[in-house]
Amino acid sequence: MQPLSNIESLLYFSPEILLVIFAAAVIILDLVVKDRESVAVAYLSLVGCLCTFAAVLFTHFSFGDEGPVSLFLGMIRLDVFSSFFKVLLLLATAATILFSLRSEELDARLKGEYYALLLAITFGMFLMASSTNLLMIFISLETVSLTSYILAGFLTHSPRSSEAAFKYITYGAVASGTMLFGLSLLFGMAGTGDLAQISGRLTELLAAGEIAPLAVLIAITFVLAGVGYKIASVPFHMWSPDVYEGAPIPITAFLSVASKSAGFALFIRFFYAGFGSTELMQAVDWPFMLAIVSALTMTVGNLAALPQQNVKRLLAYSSIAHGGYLLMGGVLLTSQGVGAILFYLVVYLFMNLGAFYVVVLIANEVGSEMVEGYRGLSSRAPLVAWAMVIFLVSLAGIPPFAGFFGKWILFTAVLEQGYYWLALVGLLNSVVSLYYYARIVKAMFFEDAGEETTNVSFSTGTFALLSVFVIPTIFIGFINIFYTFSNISVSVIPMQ
Amino acid sequence: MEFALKNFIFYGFALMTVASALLVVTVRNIVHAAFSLMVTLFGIAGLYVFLQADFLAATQVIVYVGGILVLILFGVMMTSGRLEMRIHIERGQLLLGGVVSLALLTLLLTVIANTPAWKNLTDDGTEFPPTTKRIGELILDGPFLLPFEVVSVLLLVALIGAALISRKEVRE
Amino acid sequence: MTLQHYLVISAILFTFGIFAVLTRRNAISILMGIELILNSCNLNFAAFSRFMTPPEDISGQIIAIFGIVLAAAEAAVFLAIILAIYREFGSIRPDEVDTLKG
Amino acid sequence: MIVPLISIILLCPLAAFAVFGLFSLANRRFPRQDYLSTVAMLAALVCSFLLLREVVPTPEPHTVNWISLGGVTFSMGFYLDSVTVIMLIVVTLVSSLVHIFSMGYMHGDPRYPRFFAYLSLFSFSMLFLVVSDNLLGIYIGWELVGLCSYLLIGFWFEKDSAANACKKAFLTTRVGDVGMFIGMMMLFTKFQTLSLYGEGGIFAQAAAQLSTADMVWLSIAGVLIFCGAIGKSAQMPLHTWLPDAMEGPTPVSALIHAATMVAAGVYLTARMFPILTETSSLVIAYVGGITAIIAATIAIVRFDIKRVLAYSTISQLGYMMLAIGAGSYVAGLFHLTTHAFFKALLFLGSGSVIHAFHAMHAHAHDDEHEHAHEHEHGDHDAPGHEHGEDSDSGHILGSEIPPDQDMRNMGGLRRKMPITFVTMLIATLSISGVPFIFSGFWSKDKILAGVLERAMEWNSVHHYLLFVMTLLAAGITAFYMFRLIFMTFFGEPRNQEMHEMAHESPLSMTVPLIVLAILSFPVVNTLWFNKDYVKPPPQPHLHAPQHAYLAPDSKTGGQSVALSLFGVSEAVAAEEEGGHDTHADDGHHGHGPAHTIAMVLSIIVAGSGIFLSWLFYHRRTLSAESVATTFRPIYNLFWHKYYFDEFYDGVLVALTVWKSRLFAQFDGSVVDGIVNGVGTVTRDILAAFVGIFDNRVVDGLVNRVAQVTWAIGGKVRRIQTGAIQTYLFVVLAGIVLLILIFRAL
Amino acid sequence: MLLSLMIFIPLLGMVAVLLLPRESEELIKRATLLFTLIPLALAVYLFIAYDRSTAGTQYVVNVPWIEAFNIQYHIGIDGLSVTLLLLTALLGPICVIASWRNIEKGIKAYMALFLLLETGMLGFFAALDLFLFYVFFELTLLPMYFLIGVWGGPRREYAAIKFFLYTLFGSVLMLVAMIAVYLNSGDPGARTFDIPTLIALASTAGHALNDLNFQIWVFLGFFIGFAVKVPIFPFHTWLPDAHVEAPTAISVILAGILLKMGTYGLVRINMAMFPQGLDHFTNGVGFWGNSLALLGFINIVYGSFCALAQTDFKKLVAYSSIGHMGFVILGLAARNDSGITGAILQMFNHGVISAMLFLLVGVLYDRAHHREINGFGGLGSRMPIYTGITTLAFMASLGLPGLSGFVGEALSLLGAYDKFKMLTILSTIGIVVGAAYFLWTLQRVFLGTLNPKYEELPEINGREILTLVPLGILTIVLGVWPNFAIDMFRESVTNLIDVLNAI
Repeated sequence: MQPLSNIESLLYFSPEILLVIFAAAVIILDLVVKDRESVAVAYLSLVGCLCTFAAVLFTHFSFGDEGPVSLFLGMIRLDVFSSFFKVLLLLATAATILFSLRSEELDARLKGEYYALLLAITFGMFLMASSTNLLMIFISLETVSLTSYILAGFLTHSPRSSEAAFKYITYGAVASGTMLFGLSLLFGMAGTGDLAQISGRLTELLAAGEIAPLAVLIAITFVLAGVGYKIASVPFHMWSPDVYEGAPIPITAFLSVASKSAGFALFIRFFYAGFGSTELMQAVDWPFMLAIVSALTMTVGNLAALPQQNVKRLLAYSSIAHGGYLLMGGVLLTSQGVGAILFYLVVYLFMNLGAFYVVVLIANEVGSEMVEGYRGLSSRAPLVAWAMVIFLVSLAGIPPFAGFFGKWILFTAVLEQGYYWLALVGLLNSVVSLYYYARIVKAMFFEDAGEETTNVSFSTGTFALLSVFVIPTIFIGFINIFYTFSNISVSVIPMQ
Repeated sequence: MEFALKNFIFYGFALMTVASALLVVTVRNIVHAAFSLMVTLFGIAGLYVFLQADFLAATQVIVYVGGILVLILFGVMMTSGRLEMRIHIERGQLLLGGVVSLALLTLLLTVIANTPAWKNLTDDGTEFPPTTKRIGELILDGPFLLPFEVVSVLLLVALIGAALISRKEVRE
Repeated sequence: MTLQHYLVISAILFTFGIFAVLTRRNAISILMGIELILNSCNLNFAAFSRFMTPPEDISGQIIAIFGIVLAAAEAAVFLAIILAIYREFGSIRPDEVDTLKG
Repeated sequence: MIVPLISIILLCPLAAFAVFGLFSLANRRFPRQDYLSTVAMLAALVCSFLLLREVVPTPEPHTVNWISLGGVTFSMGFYLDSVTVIMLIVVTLVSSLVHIFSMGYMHGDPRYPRFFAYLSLFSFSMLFLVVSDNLLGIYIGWELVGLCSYLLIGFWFEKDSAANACKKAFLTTRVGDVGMFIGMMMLFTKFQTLSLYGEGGIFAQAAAQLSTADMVWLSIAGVLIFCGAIGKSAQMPLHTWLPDAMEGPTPVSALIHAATMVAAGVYLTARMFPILTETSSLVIAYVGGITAIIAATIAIVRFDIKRVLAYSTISQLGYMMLAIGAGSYVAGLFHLTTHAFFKALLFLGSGSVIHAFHAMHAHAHDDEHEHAHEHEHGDHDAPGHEHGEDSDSGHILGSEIPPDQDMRNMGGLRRKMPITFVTMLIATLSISGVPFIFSGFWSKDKILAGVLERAMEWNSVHHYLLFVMTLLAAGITAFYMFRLIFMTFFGEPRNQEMHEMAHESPLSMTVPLIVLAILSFPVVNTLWFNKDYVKPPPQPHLHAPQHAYLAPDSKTGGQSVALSLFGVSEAVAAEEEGGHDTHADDGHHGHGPAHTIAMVLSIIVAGSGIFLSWLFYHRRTLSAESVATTFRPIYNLFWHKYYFDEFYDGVLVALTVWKSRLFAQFDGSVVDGIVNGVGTVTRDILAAFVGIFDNRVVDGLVNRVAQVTWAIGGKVRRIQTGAIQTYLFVVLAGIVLLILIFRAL
Repeated sequence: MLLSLMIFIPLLGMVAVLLLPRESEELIKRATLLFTLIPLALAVYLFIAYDRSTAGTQYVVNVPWIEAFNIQYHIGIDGLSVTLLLLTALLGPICVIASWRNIEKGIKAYMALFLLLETGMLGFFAALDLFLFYVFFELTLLPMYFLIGVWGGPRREYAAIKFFLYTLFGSVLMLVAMIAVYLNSGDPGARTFDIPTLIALASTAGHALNDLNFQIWVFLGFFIGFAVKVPIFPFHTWLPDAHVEAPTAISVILAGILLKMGTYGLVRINMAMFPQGLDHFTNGVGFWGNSLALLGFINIVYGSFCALAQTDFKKLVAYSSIGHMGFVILGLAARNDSGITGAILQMFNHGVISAMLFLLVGVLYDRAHHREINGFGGLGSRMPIYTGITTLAFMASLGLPGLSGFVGEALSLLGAYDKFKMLTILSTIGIVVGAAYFLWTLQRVFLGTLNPKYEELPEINGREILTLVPLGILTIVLGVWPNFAIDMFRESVTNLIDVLNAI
């Protein structure tokens, strides 16, 4: 199938275009609206998300039957995989916008830029999910990264936020520099930037003895540094606790969900399309490398989460651990594995965003991000406390909540490929994880608030938004939608 | 003879690049490091010329030397004052960093040495047409249109972001 | 002037960059290291473009150009953040910016 | 008629228990409950007599499926042979009399209704045990009587001594029961049934299937089953609970700890008669014999009237065991019956004495136990709360025998309490084996004769030895029983104050005494003199020792199976069976030489026992004290129940000095020390160890894992130094490591 | 349909309770009682209507649920499940009544969680789909965690999280095993979680599930999952803590039902599905061949001795549970008629008896506010009815014939002796020690002189008696007439033994 030309592609690029347009519109609106308390920009960005969502659906269904297409002469690809991630990312963005509306951390005067940046980062993530060219991959990654640095350091009056941004950018720059070096090696070996051709070229060259497996190994590892830093896998995870703790809570939520999802989109596409051939894997057993990385990631994430006192930081480590679980699906090279990742990402979106939303609410009302701040919440705000319980328990992977079904599918896929040790490590980790989730539950339910016993009341809108996360977290597992995810994943697994 | 001279100049540039880069990472004075970096960047630009990437070389000089380096010097001025020009280095860190860097270098050199595909590719001195026009075509009517447009968004974001973050106290 | 020459230079630059990033206790020096890394990448792309692809294919060079642009953008943001750090912490020594840890 | 009658027998006490038990639980009085309970018992008694006519020579069990599994069925049912009927009569009779006695004795006790409920439950359980046709049923009844014993010993549970005694009784017997249960498991595994009788019953199967190779197995099974009897019948080495059980009300001692429950062990052993082998028989006989002697010698030096009787009971039970073990089935059971009556009588009589003394004592020491004021009318047996667990160790720990039970406070009561005196005297004559007109003579004589006969037949040293033991025990029995009588009823009152207060008991108490006294004459035991009424079952697995077969009329209870195993033709076996009626214990009719010798010896021994006792305690020609001084070591041996108490006290105290107070509770006797010692060591050390082990090691291990996990979490956390260059180092080192590792792979 | 109704009525009740205002506590309690009485009525109906003559499952509902994994909502009952369903449904209202006055705060949440718990338990015993089974298994965790953690004693947090972590640890291993079974059940697309189908496949020669090695590993996975729940040494240490800290009613559920979930799982999954795996661990040859029985033995003796060492009344009862569950394991290891029947009976009986014991401990605790055995004394004269009922429960628990505890224990031992002679004989130590600690407790608490502190201790009240009487009656009925229960599952056991013998 021929890639579409630049002009032909434009129509199918409408979601991204819309995002950019709305980002610009937000900035302009912000300049126009003088009222600092106005929430117009937020709603405009929400409308932007909605329009983009419509556009995503439109582009998806206009090509739904004919299969995936390459756009812009092979730079990006429009397929069900990218559409899936676009929807997911839009959900995360919309949720973040709603969180930000409620958050009291953010400077009201900067919200124009804030929402514009949110839309811009979504734009970058869209590209991450659909890039098929080394250059596009790098540019989209950089777009997302740069925007993230800025968002993480958005609280200009907060040293923690600045520190987060500083660490983030230092870390990110080195990681992406390393990745770029790896990409250059790949480019040098394959002589092309097109992901689809790299696999074939490398295979040929390896077979001909023209390149050493070590070269491929180094290239893969260097690339992994960039991708791994996006999904916060060990040993590229170390920025994330600090950044998550320092960044504004909505941004933390956004990074932990959207950034990770986009990272996984990139990861899957890159590794499956670029290094998915059997010969390549014989030369460099990267699935095994990833399996080890995955095991390390979840273990380190969970263990480090154990002693945390700051809920945001705790959730950061938890998010690292979840990255480890997700990576398991990545090592399998099966549509089940990828399908499991996709499904888990959906589940993770709801439960993790939900948990962060509660963190936002508590930070607003109680003014604390620490576990102690959650004491006695069960009597002060029972509904919120119970919602938090549901999110946390789901994160721990206990039935009947969605998190369990996510893990279930993931582990089934892992076991199907005979990775018993990996599954066992993962499951034992989920036992460990229960402990620190339970610490929050303990604080909320088993401990008294001390002198502060006043009830915390929340608006109806808060509960409505909360239920948007609670309901899927409870019921998503019971819906019969697994096939869909396996089918989606097939479109990115060319070799099988 | 011409060939030899070319070689000589090449090695000169190469040496200049590497040596100045070494200074960049070793000198204790930040301003000196910045100037060494300038030399490195120039050296690389020279190497680009040898690679017959004329547009690239020009961009390197304009953007890096003209933009980034100035930016860095501004940064130095704004943060270090006159007293804090010295860069702190700690011995243990130096050792660990050195080991890791050395290991990486060894790995990379091993790869470079052991990749047949990259061996024996000598610059035979063939002249290629200037690249500027082709680059323009490829960027505006070729596969690089999209990256170009995306980069524009990225630059906009960087612009906004840099302004946002570096502005002084938002709350007076 | 073989490909390997360029690759070796680039490898050395990359390593120097890494070394700088790891050892220099100064945010701006770290930025310099990062610039070295990015330059080494660009040099790689340019060299590969010259030797590994057909003469008419100059995509490697174009990637290098984009690399320069990205490096510029990154440097700008980096410096902005360094300024913010300087403002908040009064120092740009990375080891002094460590309130978030554990 | 069998099933309905037995059902009535069982249901009467059960219904009484069910109805009155619920009432008494709430301390509500059901009107005329005592009478109704007694009437229920009497009804059962009548039915038992009616059953006499229903006995057939070869009875079949009447069963229902109790537990039916896919492959196995546990049935429950009745088996009625002559022994069953006799046991039924004994139990219902004694129980009825004890009911009546209790109406007087327990009158005024705050838990009076409950007492009767317990008695009913006990009667039901005992009857159930007796009529069961299978081991499971017996075991059920067995444990239930144990429960009742527990409840009744601890009836006055406010007393610590009673509380201890009941626990001890239950636990000690349970040790034996476990042995019995293991035996049952062995039998069940072999035969897939626990029914004893009928086609597929254990006896039939054992007779048909077992070969000589199985004899060891069968012996072990037999001994294990006998373990149950050891516990319940208070045989060595598990006998120590019975003296303590005297903490219960005296009617209970009479019913449970003299007449019925403790005899259940003998009954069980008799029931298992068909599967006893030579070895297990000998074990049983020796256990019985040693028990008989040891208990008798201990009884000589007791001063607590109830304890004397308790040791006497142990001794007599040993006697019965010995009889069964020596093959004298009929004699053993005969003695069981006679003993039931005269020992119940003795206990009730002692109860009567205590009752007489107690009213005074309660008066005199009212202030001492006013905290037990609710018992001031009912607490006959144990007026003092201050006394220790075991009165017999009083010698060491100071006088702790309740004064109203201390024979040293008695004397000359025969004039004050003529009925009690006469009836008790009859019983004593009976138990001492005074010839011809007392039932005890006949049953004891039958045992002696049986043992001697077997000894002669088999030419067996074991049995000669056993015979000597029997004889010795008989003599000592006569001695200490008359010592009791002399000390209590003759001579001058030793405690004038108490003597003044003593009085004859009310009618409700004396009538049972009189009835039981009548029953101590052999006329009422006619059934036992009917040779054909009770027949010993065959013992196919019991063989005389090899050499015995050389003798011309050498045969044992040997039936065809046993003989055929040795190659003797069935015809010969059948002939011999017909010719000799197989048994040694048909003493009453067969006046063989053994019988004559035994009778003469027993009379001599009993006579000398009584004579010595007369010399010591009535005439006082001989001074017990001086003899005791002369034979101080032996006296001490008896007094300290063979010295093991000091030994164990010493050892155990040394072992657990920190628990010394606990050892004050220790009972004094030989094995008591062992049992308690083991019990305490187990409880305190092992259990504590296990408890600590559980806390520290098992739980600790888990907690350790948690700690380590946590610690690693802390370590991982420490890598997160907050300095960005550390992070970068980790990244790059990680990259290098990953590459190196995978390059190596 | 009936079965589904029974399972989900408590869930409905939970929703209803949640909708009630927090202040109307009486209403909440009554509603909860109602929503637990309905399942009881249904369970009784099922118990009566159940066709005892067949081993097949009855009242089956089988509808597809998650088709991608061939997961079905498949429920049904056989004799074993209906017995335990009855137990669960019976303890439900009893616990509600027992909680009537004792729960002071958050009655609404308490009752809602309790109802959720009941749904989980009922569903677990009825599930015939492995996935459903697991979901219900885990569904009980969360409510239990809160019920212990919020309404428990002073160390409730520790106990709750310990319980949670232990069980989760076990269940993740179970999850691995379960997925392994699923993956080996057929080609992609033809895989199934259906328990009956899997049982059939596992006994089909040549099938992947029939492989000995596979069965051993999967057996182990499931076993550890259930062993934590049972609990089997050395996974038992959560139990004493959980029991001591949990409120009375929750202890009752914990001991009465949750422990049974473990043994039920062993029967339903480990034994029926992996007969070869079972054979490996119970064939009596070598260490592994004796291992299951060994665990049973250790549980019995160890639990009993630990109980002996306790001075906390509730802890004592908790350890006694460990000992008694050992008989179940021993009986199951024997895998013959009497062994399995004994084990199942013991499950039911222990459910009844331990429920009584915990209720009784609760009664005392409510009055004296401590549970130190040595701190009482002579209560027998002060509280005769209470003492009577306690004696009944103790006697039943220590295996007095005529009461239900005996039958199960005796049958288990009889069955086990057939295979494991020495271990069974050693296990009988547990009988003696069991008697020892109960009697000793009885003595220390009820006998002897009345502790003057407790002269005014009120007698057990009507509400408490109401909770105990049904259990007491069951104890007696089952002790006198065990066929009453055995009739229910005789065919199922026979069927199971046929499967076990078929290998």
